[in-house]
Amino acid sequence: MSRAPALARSETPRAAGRTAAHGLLLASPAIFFLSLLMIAPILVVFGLSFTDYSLGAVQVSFIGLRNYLQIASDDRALAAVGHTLGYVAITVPLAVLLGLFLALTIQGRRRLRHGYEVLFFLPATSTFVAMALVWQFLLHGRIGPINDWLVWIGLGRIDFLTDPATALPTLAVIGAWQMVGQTTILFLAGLSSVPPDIYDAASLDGMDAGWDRFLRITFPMLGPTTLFVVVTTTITAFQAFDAVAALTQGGPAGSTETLLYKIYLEAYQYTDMGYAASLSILFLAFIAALSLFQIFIAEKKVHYS
Amino acid sequence: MGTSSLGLKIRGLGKHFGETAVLRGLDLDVVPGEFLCLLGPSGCGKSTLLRILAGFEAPSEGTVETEDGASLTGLAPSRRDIAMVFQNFALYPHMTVHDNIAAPLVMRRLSWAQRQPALGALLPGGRAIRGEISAAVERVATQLRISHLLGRKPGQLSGGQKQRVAIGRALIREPRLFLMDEPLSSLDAALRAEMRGEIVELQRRLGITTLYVTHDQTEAMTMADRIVLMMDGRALQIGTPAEIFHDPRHVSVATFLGSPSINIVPGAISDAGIVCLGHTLPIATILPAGRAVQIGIRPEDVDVAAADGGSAARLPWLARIERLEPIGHETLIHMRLDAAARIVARLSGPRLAGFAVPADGRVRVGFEATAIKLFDEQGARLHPAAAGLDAALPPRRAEAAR
Amino acid sequence: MGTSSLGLKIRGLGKHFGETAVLRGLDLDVVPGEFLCLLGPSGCGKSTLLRILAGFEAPSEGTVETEDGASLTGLAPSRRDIAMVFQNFALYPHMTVHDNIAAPLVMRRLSWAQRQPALGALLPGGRAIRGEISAAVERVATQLRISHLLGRKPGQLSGGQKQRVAIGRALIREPRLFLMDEPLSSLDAALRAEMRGEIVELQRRLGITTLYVTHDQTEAMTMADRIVLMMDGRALQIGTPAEIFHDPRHVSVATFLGSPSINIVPGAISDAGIVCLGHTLPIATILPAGRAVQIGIRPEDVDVAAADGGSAARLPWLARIERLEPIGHETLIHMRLDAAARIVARLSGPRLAGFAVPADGRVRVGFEATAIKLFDEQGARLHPAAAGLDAALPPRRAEAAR
Amino acid sequence: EPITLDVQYAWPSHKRFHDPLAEAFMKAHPDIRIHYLAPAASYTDGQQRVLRGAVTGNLPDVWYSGYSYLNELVRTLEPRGEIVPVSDFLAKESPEWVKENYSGQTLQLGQVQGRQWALPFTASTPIVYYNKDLLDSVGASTDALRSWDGIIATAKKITDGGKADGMSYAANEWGDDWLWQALILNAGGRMMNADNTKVTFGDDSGKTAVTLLRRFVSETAMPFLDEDQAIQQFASGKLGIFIGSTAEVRVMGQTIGGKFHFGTAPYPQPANAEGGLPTGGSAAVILTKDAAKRRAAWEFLKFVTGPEGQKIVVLGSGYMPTNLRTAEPDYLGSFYKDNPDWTTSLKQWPIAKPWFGYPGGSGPRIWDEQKVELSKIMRGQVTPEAGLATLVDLTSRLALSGN
Amino acid sequence: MTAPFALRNALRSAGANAVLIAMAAVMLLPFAWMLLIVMRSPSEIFSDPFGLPEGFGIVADNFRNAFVTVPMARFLVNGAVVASVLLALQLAVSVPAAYALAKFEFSGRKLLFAAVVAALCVPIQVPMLPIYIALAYAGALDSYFALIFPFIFSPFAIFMLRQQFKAFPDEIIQAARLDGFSEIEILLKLIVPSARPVIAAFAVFSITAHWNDLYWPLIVVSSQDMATPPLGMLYFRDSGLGTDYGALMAGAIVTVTPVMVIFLVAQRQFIKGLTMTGLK
Ligand SMILES: Nc1ncnc2c1ncn2[C@@H]1O[C@H](COP(=O)(O)OP(=O)(O)OP(=O)(O)O)[C@@H](O)[C@H]1O
Ligand SMILES: Nc1ncnc2c1ncn2[C@@H]1O[C@H](COP(=O)(O)OP(=O)(O)OP(=O)(O)O)[C@@H](O)[C@H]1O
Ligand SMILES: O=P(O)(O)OC[C@H](O)CO
Ligand SMILES: [Mg+2]
Ligand SMILES: [Mg+2]
Repeated sequence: MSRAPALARSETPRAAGRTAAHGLLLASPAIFFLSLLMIAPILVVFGLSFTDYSLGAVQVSFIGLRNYLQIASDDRALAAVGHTLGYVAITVPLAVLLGLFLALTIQGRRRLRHGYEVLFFLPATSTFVAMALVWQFLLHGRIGPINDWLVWIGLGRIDFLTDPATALPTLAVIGAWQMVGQTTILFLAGLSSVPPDIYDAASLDGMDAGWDRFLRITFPMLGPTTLFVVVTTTITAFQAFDAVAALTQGGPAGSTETLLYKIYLEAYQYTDMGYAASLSILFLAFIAALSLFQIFIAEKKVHYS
Repeated sequence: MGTSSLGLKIRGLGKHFGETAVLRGLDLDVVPGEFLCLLGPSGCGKSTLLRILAGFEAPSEGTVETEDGASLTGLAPSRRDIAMVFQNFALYPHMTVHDNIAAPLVMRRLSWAQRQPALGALLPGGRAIRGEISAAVERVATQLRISHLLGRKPGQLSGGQKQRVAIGRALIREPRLFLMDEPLSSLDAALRAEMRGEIVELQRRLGITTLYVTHDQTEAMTMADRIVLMMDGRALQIGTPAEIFHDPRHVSVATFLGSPSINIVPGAISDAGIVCLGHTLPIATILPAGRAVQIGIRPEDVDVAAADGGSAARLPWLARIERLEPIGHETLIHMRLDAAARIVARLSGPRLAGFAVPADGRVRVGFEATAIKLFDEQGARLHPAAAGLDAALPPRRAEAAR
Repeated sequence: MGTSSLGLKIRGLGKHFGETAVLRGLDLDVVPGEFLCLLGPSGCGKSTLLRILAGFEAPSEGTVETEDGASLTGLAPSRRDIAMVFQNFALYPHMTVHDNIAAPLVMRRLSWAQRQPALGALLPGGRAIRGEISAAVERVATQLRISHLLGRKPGQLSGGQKQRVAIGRALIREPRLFLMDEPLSSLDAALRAEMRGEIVELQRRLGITTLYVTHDQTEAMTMADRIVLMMDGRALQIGTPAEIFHDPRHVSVATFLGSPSINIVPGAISDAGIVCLGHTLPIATILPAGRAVQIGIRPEDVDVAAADGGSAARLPWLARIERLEPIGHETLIHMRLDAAARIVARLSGPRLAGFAVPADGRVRVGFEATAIKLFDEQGARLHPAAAGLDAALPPRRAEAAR
Repeated sequence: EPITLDVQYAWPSHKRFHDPLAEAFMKAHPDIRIHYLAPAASYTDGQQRVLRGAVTGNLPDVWYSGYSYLNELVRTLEPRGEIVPVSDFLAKESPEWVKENYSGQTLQLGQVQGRQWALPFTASTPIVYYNKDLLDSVGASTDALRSWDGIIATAKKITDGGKADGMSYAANEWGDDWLWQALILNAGGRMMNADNTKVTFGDDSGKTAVTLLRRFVSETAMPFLDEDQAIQQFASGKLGIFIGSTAEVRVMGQTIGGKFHFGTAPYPQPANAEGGLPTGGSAAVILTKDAAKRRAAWEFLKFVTGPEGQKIVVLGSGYMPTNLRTAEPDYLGSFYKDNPDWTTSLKQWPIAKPWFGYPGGSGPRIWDEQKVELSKIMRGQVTPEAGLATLVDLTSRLALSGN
Repeated sequence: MTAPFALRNALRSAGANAVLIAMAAVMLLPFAWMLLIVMRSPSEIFSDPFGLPEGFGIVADNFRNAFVTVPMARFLVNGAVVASVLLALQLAVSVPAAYALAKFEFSGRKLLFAAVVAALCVPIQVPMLPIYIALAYAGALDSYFALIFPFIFSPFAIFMLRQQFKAFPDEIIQAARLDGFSEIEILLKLIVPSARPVIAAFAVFSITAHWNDLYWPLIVVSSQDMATPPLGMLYFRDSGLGTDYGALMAGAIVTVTPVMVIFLVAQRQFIKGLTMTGLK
């Protein structure tokens, strides 16, 4: 950045004006890319959703709300919404509760704490497509070791990825497997910001450990962290794609076709961009509504110190 | 109130964190019902002692017993019947003032099932006990003048109000021992002065043994029945405020109390008395001649006069004024005696009025022999008897007004 | 040092943040070379004033000029030739002490290219200038006795050492004006007393105009050439420490200085003098009879004697002792005069020695008529001439020793 | 200076024979360089890439199109002038040469609306893989595999044996409708009528197909596996019978590595003489507009579909050769004699029919919906009859709305 | 009395460790499996996955195959280029913006911050749709540019950094202004060094996300030369036909390892950074 303009501007009467200009200047690249890569595309998607644009088509026509009406009668789209919600409904509680449990258990460890943090975070760093191969093998309905173990302990085989009843929950559990590390570390960060004095005071008051301490002190104090963790895991869960693409391609029997995978198919496999755009808008509306809802509900109950 | 107050016998208490020894063989007897201040510089182990008493830390060595000989060591904090007020209050930020104060009773009086969120309300007895608890909260709140705040959360309270809630939470279950760790340090000066009075009054009324940590000497002096002066993990001196101030047993104690600090000048015993900076104080001692001593003299006991005005006999030393610090009703005069020694005098009232600063800054200083406190080279107090010196003891203060 | 010290003319300075007015038409002349303390309660706008002078904030109205009439408003902070020492020191945390102190010179003397990390060293001239800068740092560090710390980072320093580094960084470029915002407030009491002396001495030696913000009256009283007592965004009184203490122009000023605060009791003018709590002080005034006044009397001017001991003429009021606060060499006596009025006396030295607390706590109190300060109902000082009252002015303090 | 051809193929694992092909070709034609683009994940994916490439001007010079997409590919690219009919080049070759190398049936696979747009490169039909050891253990003979009833009976025995699953016919989890079409075609049906105006598999052929699919599950407790999983399980010796592409013979042999004896048998013969099988595999098309590149591309096509090229392809996979001369002793004649498992597919050439592709680019979408319905039929969630009706309905809706 | 107190604590701690180790074993099972399989020859894999490996020759073979059958090295280079260039650009855009949001008053600041927070919730796949179309028409598909450019704006980076910068003392910034630092120098010499753990935390997030991303490369990459590691894995595996599982696992290990190593190197800073932004 050259110094000349700053000097020139320093002759202006208002010192505050100068720093305001600096602020805008510093933010300008971000504003530019925000507009170019976020706002403009979303507007275009919105516009496209009212057309029958198909990639490469010479002609595009405005078809009003037809794409949106089509969603209402598209069983696969509606099923995809259901699958997405189902996935979220399993992944989020699992990742959050397990993360909370692990964080609480790890918290007291002095020497091993760091090791655990690293171990539990490893799945989050792994490349899903690569790990999908492993999962596919591990979960194989007939020759997978997990099924061997299930049989060995006297339970029946489960066709994890090929039975429409279990495929989505299986993907959701795998999704939670990847997210638990992150929720654990976030909860640990939240726990470390609880002043230790509060725990001392609580132990004098009779909450030495265990359930009372968790229910009355720890959990309420973790309110803001929990809110953050729930919102971010929900958003992440909504966007699950890799697991579907790498493990089931929407099958078996369409049981794992999520909204995002459906958008991918419509846009890039069937090249029906207009319809994909309308589904995208629906998707966006879903996430926005859900995030706002969670924040709204939680803001009322969450304690901020 | 119902419970009997606790006395403590602390013997040889030690605590290390790894290499560093924080407490080193501390002995202390706490009399039931007394208000005991732990005073000492930062890091001397005051908080550590309280935390051991509360049961948050286990001692590395030594024992803590009640006056009837029951050991406290190994007892969980919740079973010690001790209440503590923390420096930063440690209120539960997500609970209302009411719930904060009620917490200790909820945990004690309600059964595990009764205190669970939704279910608990349905169980027999729970409702009645909750009613009793609320009544107790009301009572304590009234006593502390915070009844109107019961619905608020700590975030909505001022420092002084938080302080009272913290005390309320400690009070409600009528503990046998109060621990307070610098409870006033985060308040501003005016509020601190006010709360000082309130805490003392409350303690006198309830008669619960109280250990009060501070490093503010004014607090210790004005509040305590007895002061424990701690340094380096040991109790250096234990006594009433007046004893500690007027009869320090060590130079560190003398230096710690009083602001500005007591002046310490080097001296040596001679046959004629005590030689101090070229002048001999005509004081007879039984100490061997030649022995080096430290002479302590408080700023308010130092006399000053213009060099040409004062009598050389009463004010034997010549000094040069380096700086005057007028602080309202009194003035501190910083003077240099020689290359190595400085001395400070505090003048106020008539002494101040009678003193005019000479143009050249040259003055004479001196002090009454009765006003000095004598320490040996290691800092131990040389007692009047031992030193053959009859130092004036301060006039006894009446405790009547308390 | 090389640069000439700055004087300032501040006229009608105002600053609002949205609705709230923080400064409201402040007028102030700063004499070149003086040590001016801004004293006032929290939130009165002291920091805001400094921040405007430094150029971090633009004033909402009013002007700031140097004594030769050049306007400062609108000049970038870096071009004002002002140095500031912040309350929390604001050292650059990842730079060594040397680099912290050198920073202002590096930024001023080296060109943009010369101060870039690797390249800069290769450019002509850079090396020589860096040498000069290091020499300057050494000089300043020696002066502040921190030469041995130059290689450390701020995290490895004690509070007092950090303080000196912050001063060093301000000193090195020989500014025309020093701004200090409560630089001692985060230090402990002993260090604070020590640094107080050092800063004053340094300022006297360098003669650089200094504006020093504090809300600690001891600091202001002991350090300042002149004190500006600020309240609510205005300068309530400007004067030497003695003037401010002994000749307050407003009851707020009188109350703000002195600890414990001056006693204020209500009174009214009568033909016979001033009626105060049922007793008439035989003081003649030219004020109309019936007019209500506030009578101020400092605790050290309050006389106390046992109820059966003192003379009813000299000590006309009866009071009951509520609390004694012995603080070493002096004792505060809190007394209740009647349902509404309390009074505090401060006894020390012979007055303390001569006073024995009666068993029933009942005492007589009184004070010399010359010791009182009279204020009207709005708090404005009723000056001796106006009130017909010849209040004793304090003995003049010599400034010679400075 | 050498001409470089950008060539794209599907199925990344086929790198195995594409690389040696290019090497051999470049040795023979030093003036032409072959540069492979990233392999498409499947014929479907490749088709989408090529169509997108047409929009964005990023076409490969040569592309091996899946047979079922050839129709749609030509229909889209012809108006843009971005595809050359190979008939132009064939015409310049001597008729004897053509006859010597390509059979009429083979060439027909590369024709769209009577015109030769592509040169068939690979060809496959579904065949039956069996685990000889498992068959022996339940006392079943390979003769039983000639009919569906025999296969079902054998599979049931193996399943009942408890050590392995009987069979896998993973029609509903296949990446495309190949195995599903095989059932229809084999029963003498067809997917749509000749001018693509009506969906026609709702007849007896369809009924036969869905009934069989349901029987696999209800009678042999067939596990639901996708292609990958079925191969894994077969290779691990835990699956008696697997029906899949001839293209897998090579890999199967490698993966099994002699742990058990496996063999191949023909797809059960149709009861009805009109029965056929959809031909899997791909045909090469030339998409470049540059005349010199076109000539070079033709040389490349001739090579890869020639006896030398086909030898490399067949040995690297198990595909049926598309060149008549490949059977000569110089090339694969003796190999086939020594490896009877590899000849099963050759025997099916007579019934190899074109793999039908739906009009209007709706193929992928139709299959995505069909397979869901097939799953329901197989799992018994709907009766085969009702399921078939739904299949016909949804196929009609999607296949006919596009036009 | 000391004994039961201490004993209880020891028991509790041992119990917790047992639970954690069991959980960790479950979580890490896939990694263990990966290591187990890479020590197998193709014929061993399905029949006897738990047997003793035939020897390290197999391991070497599997890794060699991973690099020979697909241009694994090329994928790794692509992944490294994309992840590192992208990280640098994201920081170049986000750091000044976060500084402006944290420490400057300018018109539109609140709006910008609201937009950043809203953008946090926007699934990236939505704006990607038109960006894909635009890149296609610009002929810029299948390039590093296409892989990097759409992600330059990172609301997450701006948000995290802003939280951190807000905690940086104003006084130090003011002192620096008095001392003559320019705004850029304040940012680079004072504020960025203080935010190192947060930058490390973001780096781990960004590198993990983009090294591992499948969605976008799957759409924009058409030539093998541009493929990133996950896409490479996809080419590698295709249908079961070409599956040489040992080599595939070798490829998986090679793909997964770099990010893990980066995480292990940065983990202390990473965890500190997460704790610092504190989620408050
Ligand atoms: N958990 C711990 N680990 C290591 N050292 C500790 C620990 N707790 C306290 N210390 C050290 O023990 C010493 C005494 O601490 P303590 O808190 O008791 O001092 P204090 O007298 O209360 O001081 P202050 O007046 O500053 O509160 C300090 O030097 C402190 O650093
Ligand atoms: N940027 C701002 N926006 C709004 N109000 C402000 C701002 N800066 C200061 N204030 C308000 O202005 C008033 C004066 O602030 P200032 O910091 O000048 O007080 P001060 O006299 O320095 O107090 P202290 O002794 O506590 O430091 C305070 O009430 C403060 O809340
Ligand atoms: O693999 P191919 O070429 O035999 O094609 C047949 C099948 O469609 C593969 O899914
Ligand atoms: Mg402490
Ligand atoms: Mg301030």
